[in-house]
Amino acid sequence: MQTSSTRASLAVLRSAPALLFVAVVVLFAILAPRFLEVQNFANILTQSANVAIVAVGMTFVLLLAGVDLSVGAAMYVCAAVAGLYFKDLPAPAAMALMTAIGALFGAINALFIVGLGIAAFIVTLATLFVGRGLALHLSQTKMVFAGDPVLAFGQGGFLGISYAVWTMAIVLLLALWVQQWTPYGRYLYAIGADREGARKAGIPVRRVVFATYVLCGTLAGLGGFVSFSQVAAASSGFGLQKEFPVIAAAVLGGTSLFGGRGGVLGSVFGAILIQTVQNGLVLLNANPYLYPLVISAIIFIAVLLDSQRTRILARLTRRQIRIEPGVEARRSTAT
Amino acid sequence: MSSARDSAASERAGGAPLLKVEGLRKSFFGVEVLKGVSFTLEAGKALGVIGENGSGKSTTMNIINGLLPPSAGTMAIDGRPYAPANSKEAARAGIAFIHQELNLFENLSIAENLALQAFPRRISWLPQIDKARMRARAADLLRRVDLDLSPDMLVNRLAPGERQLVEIAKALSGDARIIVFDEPTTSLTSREAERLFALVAQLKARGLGVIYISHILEDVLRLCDDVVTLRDGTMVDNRPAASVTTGHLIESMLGRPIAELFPPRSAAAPRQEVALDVRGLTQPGIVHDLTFRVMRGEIVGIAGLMGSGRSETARILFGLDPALSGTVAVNGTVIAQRSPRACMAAGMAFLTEDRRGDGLLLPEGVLTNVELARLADLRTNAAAPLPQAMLDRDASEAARSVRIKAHDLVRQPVLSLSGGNQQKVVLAKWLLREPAVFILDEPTRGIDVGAKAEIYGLVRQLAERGTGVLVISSEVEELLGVCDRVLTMAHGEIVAEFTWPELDRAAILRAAMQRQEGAA
Amino acid sequence: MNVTRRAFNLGAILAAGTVILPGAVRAADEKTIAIMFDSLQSPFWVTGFDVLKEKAKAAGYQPLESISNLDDNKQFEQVQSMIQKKVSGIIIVQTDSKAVIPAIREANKAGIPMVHFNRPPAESDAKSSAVQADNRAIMKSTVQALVDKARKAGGKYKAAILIGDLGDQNAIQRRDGFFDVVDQNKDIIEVVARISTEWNPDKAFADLTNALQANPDINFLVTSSDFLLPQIQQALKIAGKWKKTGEEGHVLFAGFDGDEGQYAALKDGYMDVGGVQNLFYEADLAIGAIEKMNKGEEVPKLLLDPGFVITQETLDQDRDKMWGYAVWKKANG
Amino acid sequence: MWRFLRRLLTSEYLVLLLTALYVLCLWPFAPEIVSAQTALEVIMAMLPLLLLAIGQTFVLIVAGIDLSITSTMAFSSVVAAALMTGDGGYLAGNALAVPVALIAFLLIGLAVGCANGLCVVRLGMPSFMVTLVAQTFLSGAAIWFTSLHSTSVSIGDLPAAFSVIGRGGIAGIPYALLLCLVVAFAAHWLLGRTTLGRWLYAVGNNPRAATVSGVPTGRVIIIAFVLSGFCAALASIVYTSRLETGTPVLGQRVLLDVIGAAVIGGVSLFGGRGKISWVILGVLFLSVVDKGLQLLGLSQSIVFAVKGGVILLAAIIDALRSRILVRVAA
Repeated sequence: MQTSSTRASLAVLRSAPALLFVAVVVLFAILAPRFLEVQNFANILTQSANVAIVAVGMTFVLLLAGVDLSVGAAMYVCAAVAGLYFKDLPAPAAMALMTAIGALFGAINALFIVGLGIAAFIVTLATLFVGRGLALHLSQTKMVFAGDPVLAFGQGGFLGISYAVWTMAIVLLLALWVQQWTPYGRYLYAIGADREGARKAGIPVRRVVFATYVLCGTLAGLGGFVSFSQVAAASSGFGLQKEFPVIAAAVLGGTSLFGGRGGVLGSVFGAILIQTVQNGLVLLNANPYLYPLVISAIIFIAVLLDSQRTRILARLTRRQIRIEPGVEARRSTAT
Repeated sequence: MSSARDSAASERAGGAPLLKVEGLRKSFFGVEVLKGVSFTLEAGKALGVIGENGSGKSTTMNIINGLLPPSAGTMAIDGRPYAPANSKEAARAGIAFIHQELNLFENLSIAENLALQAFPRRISWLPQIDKARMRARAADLLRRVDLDLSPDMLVNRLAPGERQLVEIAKALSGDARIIVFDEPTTSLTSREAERLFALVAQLKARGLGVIYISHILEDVLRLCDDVVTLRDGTMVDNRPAASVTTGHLIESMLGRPIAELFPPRSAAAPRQEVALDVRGLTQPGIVHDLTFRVMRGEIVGIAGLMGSGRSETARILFGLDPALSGTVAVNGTVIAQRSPRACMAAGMAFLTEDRRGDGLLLPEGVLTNVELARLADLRTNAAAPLPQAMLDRDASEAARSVRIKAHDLVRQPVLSLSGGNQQKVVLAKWLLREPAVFILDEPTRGIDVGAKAEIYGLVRQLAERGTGVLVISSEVEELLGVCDRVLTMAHGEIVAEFTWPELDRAAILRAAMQRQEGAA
Repeated sequence: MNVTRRAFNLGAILAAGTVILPGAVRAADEKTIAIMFDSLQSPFWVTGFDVLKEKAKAAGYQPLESISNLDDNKQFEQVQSMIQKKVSGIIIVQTDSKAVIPAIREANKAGIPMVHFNRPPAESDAKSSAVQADNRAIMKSTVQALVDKARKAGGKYKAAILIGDLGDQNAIQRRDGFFDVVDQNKDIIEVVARISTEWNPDKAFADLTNALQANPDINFLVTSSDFLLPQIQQALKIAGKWKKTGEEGHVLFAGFDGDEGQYAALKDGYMDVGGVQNLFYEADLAIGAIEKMNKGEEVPKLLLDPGFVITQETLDQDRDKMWGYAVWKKANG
Repeated sequence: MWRFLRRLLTSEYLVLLLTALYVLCLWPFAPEIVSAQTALEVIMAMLPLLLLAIGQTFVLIVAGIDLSITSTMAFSSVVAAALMTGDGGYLAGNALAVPVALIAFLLIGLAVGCANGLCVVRLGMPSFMVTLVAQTFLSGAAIWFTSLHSTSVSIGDLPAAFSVIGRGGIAGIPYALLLCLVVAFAAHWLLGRTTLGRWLYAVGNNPRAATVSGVPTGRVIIIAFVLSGFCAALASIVYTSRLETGTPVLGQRVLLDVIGAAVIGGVSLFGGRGKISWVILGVLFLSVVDKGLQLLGLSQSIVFAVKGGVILLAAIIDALRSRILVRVAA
């Protein structure tokens, strides 16, 4: 039973996150004159890159109905090792090193989660502590500085776009490809929707889950690299509680914590939205006390829109038994 | 692949049957559940397999599917020994299963579901799905099952019947030569079922072998060339469909005349007080203008195909789903704001069709489950202490009265009980409240014959104590056996009413299958 | 059920043992000092922690460490543990000036002297001593020195300040010190960006970049802590404003703390003025205060480290007082 | 030997044994760990954590999660402190200051819990996001509020009648301990002996079955969040009076400890499973681990690593335990 008005509201709800983004942009554009400049958007993208990259890995984990609380700790471990022992590595090598350490970190998580069947929440909570402890131990809690090649990566760019944004774009494209075009990506959704059914359908569930935590660790390492190249130094607070903005970005982008729903594009979008608000507030020279209030309000609106959308979609797509006179058949609207 | 098929064809020419099963036996923990089952399936033929739940049908099928190894006996495909170690090997041997519970992923597209086992690739070293090929293949398969849908459509937008057809398409995608249908029509509308039957005929014509398992005996007789009947793990009958009637089949299935399964009807006529009075219940797209009554002490059945609105009616009556208009009264009092709590307060009880999903707290014990519905009646503050001793006593009493078999009523999780005992737990939960109106949706689904008979007896007893009972069932025999009156639903309306002793199976089914006027 | 009962009883006995058994307290054969920080987030605290440990060892004490992770309640419990260890004294960095008072009272009760390092407690009847850099004053003179340079160079200035965590008193005092001076000089200085860093380098970098985007003409920059220098350098470099004094596009820049980064930035000519906390002096004051209190001498409630301001011009003559220089020298030979 | 180990592993009170084992291991290195003083301090340290964990347990039982408890504490702490502080508080010097402030604590806790619950139930938002937003918002609001009422970053000078709650006691038993005992008993009783308790478990186990069986599912979930907010307010009272200060960063770091303690005790994150006695043991375990690390005076890095290792170890043992239980049942 769809009338034109419900269909209109459905259309609005479908594009709710985009509309919210537009609303935020328009608001800031009116209030802050320099907000709309191209360079400012480049800044926003550059600054959201590290969270966005980690959020891509987190999205894959969330699609499986898992969670990884240890991403911030993994970032810190990667930065500490790279900054302490491999300071003179050229940027690509440093990047490879940090992603490799991240992958190792993820593999340890995966080992406990898949091998011993312990809840991901507990495993990653524990590795969060162990990881931070390890990094603090390595750095003796001192600030770890990035090497010059890494700094150059953070400052430089290609075709006027910073390397961080290029990295984010490449990760996003690759992740989109993996998500949409590879068997692995499709398995993620299948397992997230029905783990037992996936097993019955012959999907290598354990291998996929293992790979996903490794991937999440890998991207945490890469995100750590991008962040490290930007902030130039890792103090004991590097990556601290990063798991919250990362998960928030994913959920904001429409990924469900219960698995099987969402995708990486939305997560990157969520990260950019949060950073846009942050950026706008700075450009407004707003009272710093208001930052958390405004940001939480906007996240609230986004989550509210998403939940209402899900509800209404569920109601509208409910199975019809009767064909009521005067109402179009379901088929025509479903396609 | 093609060479394999050629050789198979040549062997078939040699006269070996497509599938030959001989002397299958299976024991669990020393209990023999399958005591020698033998049959053959020829190419281009359909074999019906019938039997009550627990008769050994699913064990047989699990053995064929490679999920269970037989304790004894052999199988052969095209004359070559066939002993699958798992379902993958079964699939490789050309056997495909269409299960009653569909195994589709709602968040994936039709094409993806069809290709999930082996996504096509364009370049062998690059794990990239060749979407064009996947789509083309899916379109081809959909055409073969006569389903006019875009392969890119997400499965969660499909009607149950369409999902069933997708599942069949999935079976066809594996180049299957034997397709096993396990209760394929339970979730189909009559039109969809017709479509399925045509498809089965097509498959046969193409030289595939079909094993068809169903409770709907008419369908079995209509579709199949031979019918195998199982009872208590033994094959009691195996003969051409042309030579039997449904009456024969039922008797050989039960091993006794149908009547014994059901409790005797009470001699006394139903009382004249109205227990449940439903008027003009309408919810657009779901049900239309339902009006009926259930007297105290009367058992009324609702027949209808899946998708006729019978289960939806029950949910609306119990306040779980909304209705646009209409009234529901219990013992003469209209329930103003229908919600499960309000309906329970008025004296309603509701045993849902999904026992595990809607009925039970699986990790909890029997008593906790039985007491749950009672809690709403305690006319005290929710934070006030529970009359624990009284609750436990009553619940144990109720559990005993329905003869739940569990070694520990407190600690054993109901998860570990058999289906019949689980259902008795749900029954006990509602009996504890002495309901004035009891709605039972598929009360015997997935339950063995013994438990079935017990449940019928309990329902009858309940009615004799003055409860108005509404039984919804897809098994017409069940309604014939227990009900005093049967309402038939189709496309959300009551289309016929029959009163005992004029309950006529054929008439009920005919009414249930009628089409909605004006439907495209 | 038997199994559970029995295991439970066993466990209960063991647990009860932990409560009832009178502990065989280890003979206090060595003197210890508790060094209790709330975090080690910046080089200032890390170096302070190390310097305190070294000075304690030099004075013949075994240092015991604890970090509360900005949790005053956890620190209160840690203080109790240290009292139980019968330390000779406690040097503490609390997060909140008021929330530490109960901990001081506990120490008073046990007769253990307590010295607050760099953050004094709020007014109360509890007895302790505090060693502190005069944040507001040092920041005032630092910013004043920067303003003087600005006046000398002439022109109008757009200013930005990186503020610390709004929940941290030192951050607040430094911010206030900044505004004390800037508000007096509104004729040439307009504050266009107040960047709330929450002591988070990530945020500092991002928001400074944003501020430079909104106001590309920022040419007067003050940070509340040197530990954000790497991020500031990075952000300025990207904006093309990391220039030495005298070069085109140089930003008048002041730091605070006096760490090795500050020394390097002053030496290389990127920073104009630095506010320095005299860490060595503060550590000596702290250990000395504990020894005095243990001898029963009266120690003033507040031992002020006046700190000092260092500029490119005074760098060579004053650098030996600068703790960051010592660290820098060690690292760079 | 194997049988004995199996018995130990399958015991519901395994965590208690782990605690004892941990104490035994540390004994040679920090003899003070076995003393009445330590026991008392561990108990005192446990109390507010326990209050929080008990509140969290209600939410976990209905398959939710409450991340907002720490900022609920912080916000109620500064608001109540602003009411009663001698330093320009609204009710400074008034005899009613303390009772009104106590009511303020509780009202804020209840209100936050109620708002969380309503968002989850009526608006259908995931509890993780709702309470994460509440956390960010309230912590920002608490800092802002403080800046309006105090020149520094916290609000001190609280009346003696208030701070006595955190430190005083009757007959040597601290008030905080009494409060905690009352709450623990009440929670235990509520979960085990009342209709509401049954409903909480039912909703967590299977919300659909609960609804069909006449459980007011929505209301029960809201109540769980309200109870969590209430417990957070009680914990805030204990913390605030112990520190004699209303601070907007109160308990900022204990969130994962609280959830971790509940889960280590055996409360399921997926709902329907949890007992107060388990939670007490989980909190005891983490508190003893913390205390031991404090007494050793180790560096921060080792503290982190040990803590993580211990959590992981507990989880591994728990996984082994469930495997054995499955094998025993089969």
